[in-house]
Amino acid sequence: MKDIVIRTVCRVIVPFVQVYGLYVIFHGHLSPGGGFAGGAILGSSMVLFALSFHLEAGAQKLGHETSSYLESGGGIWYILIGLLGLALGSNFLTNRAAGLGFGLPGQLFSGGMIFLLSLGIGVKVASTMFTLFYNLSEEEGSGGDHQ
Amino acid sequence: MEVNPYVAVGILLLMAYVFFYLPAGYIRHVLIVLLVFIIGYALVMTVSEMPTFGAVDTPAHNVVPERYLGRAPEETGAVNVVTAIITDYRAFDTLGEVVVLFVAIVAALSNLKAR
Amino acid sequence: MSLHLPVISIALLLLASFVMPLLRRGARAAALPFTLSVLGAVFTVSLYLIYLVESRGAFSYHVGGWPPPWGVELYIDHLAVYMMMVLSSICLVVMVYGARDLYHEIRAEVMSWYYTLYLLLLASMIGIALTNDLFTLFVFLEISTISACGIISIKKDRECIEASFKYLILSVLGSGCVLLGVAMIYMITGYLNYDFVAQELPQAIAEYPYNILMALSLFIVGFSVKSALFPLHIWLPDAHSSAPSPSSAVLSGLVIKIYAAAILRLLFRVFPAELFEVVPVLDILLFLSVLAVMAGSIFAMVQEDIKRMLAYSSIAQIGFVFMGIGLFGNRALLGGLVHIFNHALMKSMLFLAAGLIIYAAGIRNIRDLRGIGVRMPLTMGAFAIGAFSMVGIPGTNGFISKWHLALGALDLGRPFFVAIILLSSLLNGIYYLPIVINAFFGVKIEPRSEHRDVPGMMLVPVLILAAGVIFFGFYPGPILALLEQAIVL
Amino acid sequence: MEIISRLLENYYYFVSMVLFIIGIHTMLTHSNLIKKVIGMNIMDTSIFLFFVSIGYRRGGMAPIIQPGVEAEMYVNPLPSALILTGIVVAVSVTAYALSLIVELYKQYGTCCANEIAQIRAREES
Repeated sequence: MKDIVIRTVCRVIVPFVQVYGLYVIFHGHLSPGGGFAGGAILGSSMVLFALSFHLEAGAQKLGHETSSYLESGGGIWYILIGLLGLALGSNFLTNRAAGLGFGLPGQLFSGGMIFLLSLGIGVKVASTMFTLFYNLSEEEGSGGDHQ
Repeated sequence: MEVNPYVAVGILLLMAYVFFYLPAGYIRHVLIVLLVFIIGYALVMTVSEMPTFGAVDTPAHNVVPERYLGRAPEETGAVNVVTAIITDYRAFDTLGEVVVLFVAIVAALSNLKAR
Repeated sequence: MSLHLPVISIALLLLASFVMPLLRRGARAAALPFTLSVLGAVFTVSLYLIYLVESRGAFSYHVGGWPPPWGVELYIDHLAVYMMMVLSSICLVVMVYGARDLYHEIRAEVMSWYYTLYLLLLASMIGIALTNDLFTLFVFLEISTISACGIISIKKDRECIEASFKYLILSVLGSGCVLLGVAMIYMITGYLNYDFVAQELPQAIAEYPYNILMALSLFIVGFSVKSALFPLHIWLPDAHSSAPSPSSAVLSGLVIKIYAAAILRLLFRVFPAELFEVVPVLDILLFLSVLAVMAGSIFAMVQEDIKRMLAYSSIAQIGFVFMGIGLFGNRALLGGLVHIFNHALMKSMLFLAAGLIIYAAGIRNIRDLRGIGVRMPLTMGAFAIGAFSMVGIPGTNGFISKWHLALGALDLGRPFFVAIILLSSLLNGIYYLPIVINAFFGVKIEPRSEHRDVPGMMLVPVLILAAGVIFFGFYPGPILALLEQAIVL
Repeated sequence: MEIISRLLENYYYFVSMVLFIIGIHTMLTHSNLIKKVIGMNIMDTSIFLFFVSIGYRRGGMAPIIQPGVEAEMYVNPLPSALILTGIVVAVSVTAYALSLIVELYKQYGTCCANEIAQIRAREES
C-alpha cells in the first residue's frame, strides 16, 4: 500500500496505541482489561504498522527471531512465576499465601504476581497475534507480489 | 424423561449417516434441515426450563461468586475481580490458555513450513 | 514435596515445550536427548505416584492454594495415576522410535516443533487425566485437540492437511458440545468442581431434568466424536493412516482413549447413579460399542492399506473400552480399563511395526507383504505377536482384557456380549492372521531396490512393546491390582 | 403459551441456542472450508454468549470492586473470566484452521471440500 495519508496517520498513531496497550496491561487489576486485552491491542498496533507500510517493514521492527523468543519467553515467565510459589513453600501458582502479595488494593503496584502474570500474558498474546498475522499473510503476499 | 435407547441410537445413527455419509443433494439438505430442527427443538425445550435470565436467585449465584466479590481485594490485591479470577483463583486455566496460544502458533507454523 | 509432583510434571512438560523452539537456533542436536530425558522423568514420576497413591490413598492438589469451589483442583486417584503411567510410558517408547523414523517423514526444519507438539500433547493428556474441574478439562481438551492435529499436519504429504482439517473441524464440534454441556451444568449447580457438582446434581434433577439430560447427551456426543465411537468415527481412518508412524501410534494408542477415560470419570463421579435408571445412557453406549466392535472389524477386513486397516481396527477396539463402561459392573469396567493399557501397547506396537515396514521396504499395501517375514523376521515377529494379541489368543495381553470383559458380562447375566466378543475375535482373526501367515509362509516377492536396513534404534522400541504384550499377558497382576482399586467408585 | 413466555423471559439463552444451531448447520453443510470455519466461530460465540449471560444479574454492575457497594450489586464474575479463556481458545483454533486452509489452497488450488475430494478421486484412479 502506498497511500501517504494512511502511512502518515499510522506513523503518528502506532506509538499511542502501544502506550494504551501497555496501560491496559499494567492496569488489569484496577480497571477493565488485563493481559489479554492489552496484549491484543499491542499486537494489533504491530499488525497495523505492517499493514500500512509493508510486510518487510514490520519484520524489520520485530523479527521472526525476536518474536519466537517473546512467545517462548511469555510462557516460561508464567511457569517460572508459578514455580516461585512452589519454591516459597506453597502450592503451584500461589500468590498471597506464599508471601508474594504487596501493596494496598487499588494502587498500581498491588496484587503481587497478578501484575507480573499479566505482563507475561500480554507479551505472549501480542507476539502471537503478530506472528500468526505475519505468517499467514506472508505466504499469500510473497506469491501475489510477483504476478 | 422417558427415553428409549433404541430410538436414541437410531436417531444418532441417522444423524451420523446424513451428516457424514450422504452425498450432497436435495434429499440431504432436506434431511439436514429436519435433523437440525430436532436438535433445535430439544435445545429450545431446555431453554424454556432454565432458571430465569437475570434473576437474583439463580443457582449460579451461590457461595462461589460471593467470596470472589466480597474478598477478592483483600485476598489477591486486585480490585478487578475478573482479573483476580483469571490470574489468581483460577490461574491454572490461564496457564492452559497461554499454552493454547503457543500450541496454535507451533501447529500453524509447522504446518506452513512443512512442505 | 512429593505431593507437588503431579503439577510439577505438567509444568515440566510445558516448560520443556516452551524451551524447545529456542533450541532450534543453536543447539538443534540437543532437542532429542532433551525430549527423551523429559519424557523419562515424567515416566519415573508416574511410577513414583503409583507407589504414593498405593501407600497413602488418593489425594487432591489445590493449584494456587485455593480450596476447591474457588480454585482449580487436581485429583490424583488410582485411575489418574494409571492413566498417567500408560500415557508417559507409551509416549517415551514411541519417541525413542520416532527419533529415527521422523527424519524421513518430516523436514528437518520442523523437527523441534514436532517435539514441542508431542510434549504438549502428553502434558494436556496428563492434565485431562488429573483434573477435577470441568473448565480445566475443556482447556486441556482443546490443547490436546490442536496438538493432535498438529502432529498430523506436520508431515510432508498433502493428504495429511486434509485429514487433519477434517479431524480439527469434528473435534472442535465435539469440544463445542462439551463446553455447552459445561455451561448447562454450571447454570444449574453453580459449581465447576466435580465433587461439588456431584453434590448438587441430585437436588437439581427434580427442578431442571431437561437441562441435566441435555448436558449429559452433549457430553456423550462430544466425547464420542473425540474418541471415535462408531457413528462418529468418520475422521479417524484418514487421520490415523496418513499421519507419521509415531503420531499414528500415539493417536491410536492413547489420544482416543484419554477421552474415554474422561467420560468415564464424568459418568461415575459427577452424574448421580439414579439418573442412569431413568435415562438409558449406559444402554446407548453399550449399543454403540457393539456397533463399533462389529463395524470396525468389518471395515478393517476390506482395507488394502496396512495403516488404514490398523486405524479401522482401532475403531473396533475403542468399542471394547466403551463396552466396559456401558456394562457398568465392577469386573466389566476392569476389563474395559485394562484394555486401555493393553490396546495402547499392542496398537502402538502394530503401528510402529507397520511404520518400520514402510520405512525399510516401502510397502503399504497388504498384498505386497507376502514373504516379508523372511526379510524382516524380528519386525514381522513383533507384528505377529500384536496380531495374536488383537485376536485375543491366551498368553497375550489382549486375552486378559477380553477375558475380564466376558466374565463381567456373564456376571451381569448378559451372555449376548460374550458372543459379541467371540465374534469380533473371529473377525479379527480373519483379517490379522492372513497377513502374518502370508508374511512368513507366502511366496516370496523380489526385494525392491529401495530396501533399507532396519536401524536398531527403531527396532528396539517395537521389541520392547512386543515384550510388554507378552509380559502383561502372563503377569497382569500388578495392573489389575491397581485398577481394582481404581474402580471402587 | 407458557413455553413462549418462558422463551421470551430467557431470550438471551434462546438466541444463543438459535446461533448454536446456525453454527452447526453452517459447519456441517457448506463445502467451502472458510465457511466451515465461520460456522465454527458462530457456534463458539453462541456458547460464549450463553455462558456469559448465565452470570448476569438484573441491574448488576461490572465486577470492579468500589468501596461502599455491596457484593450483591455486581454480576457474577466467574463466567466472564472463564469465557475470556474460551475466546482465546477459539482464536487459536481459528488461526490453526486458517493455516490449514492456506496450505490446502496452495496444494489443491481450491477451498471447496467437494472439489478437493474430486481431485483426490481423479488422482487415485
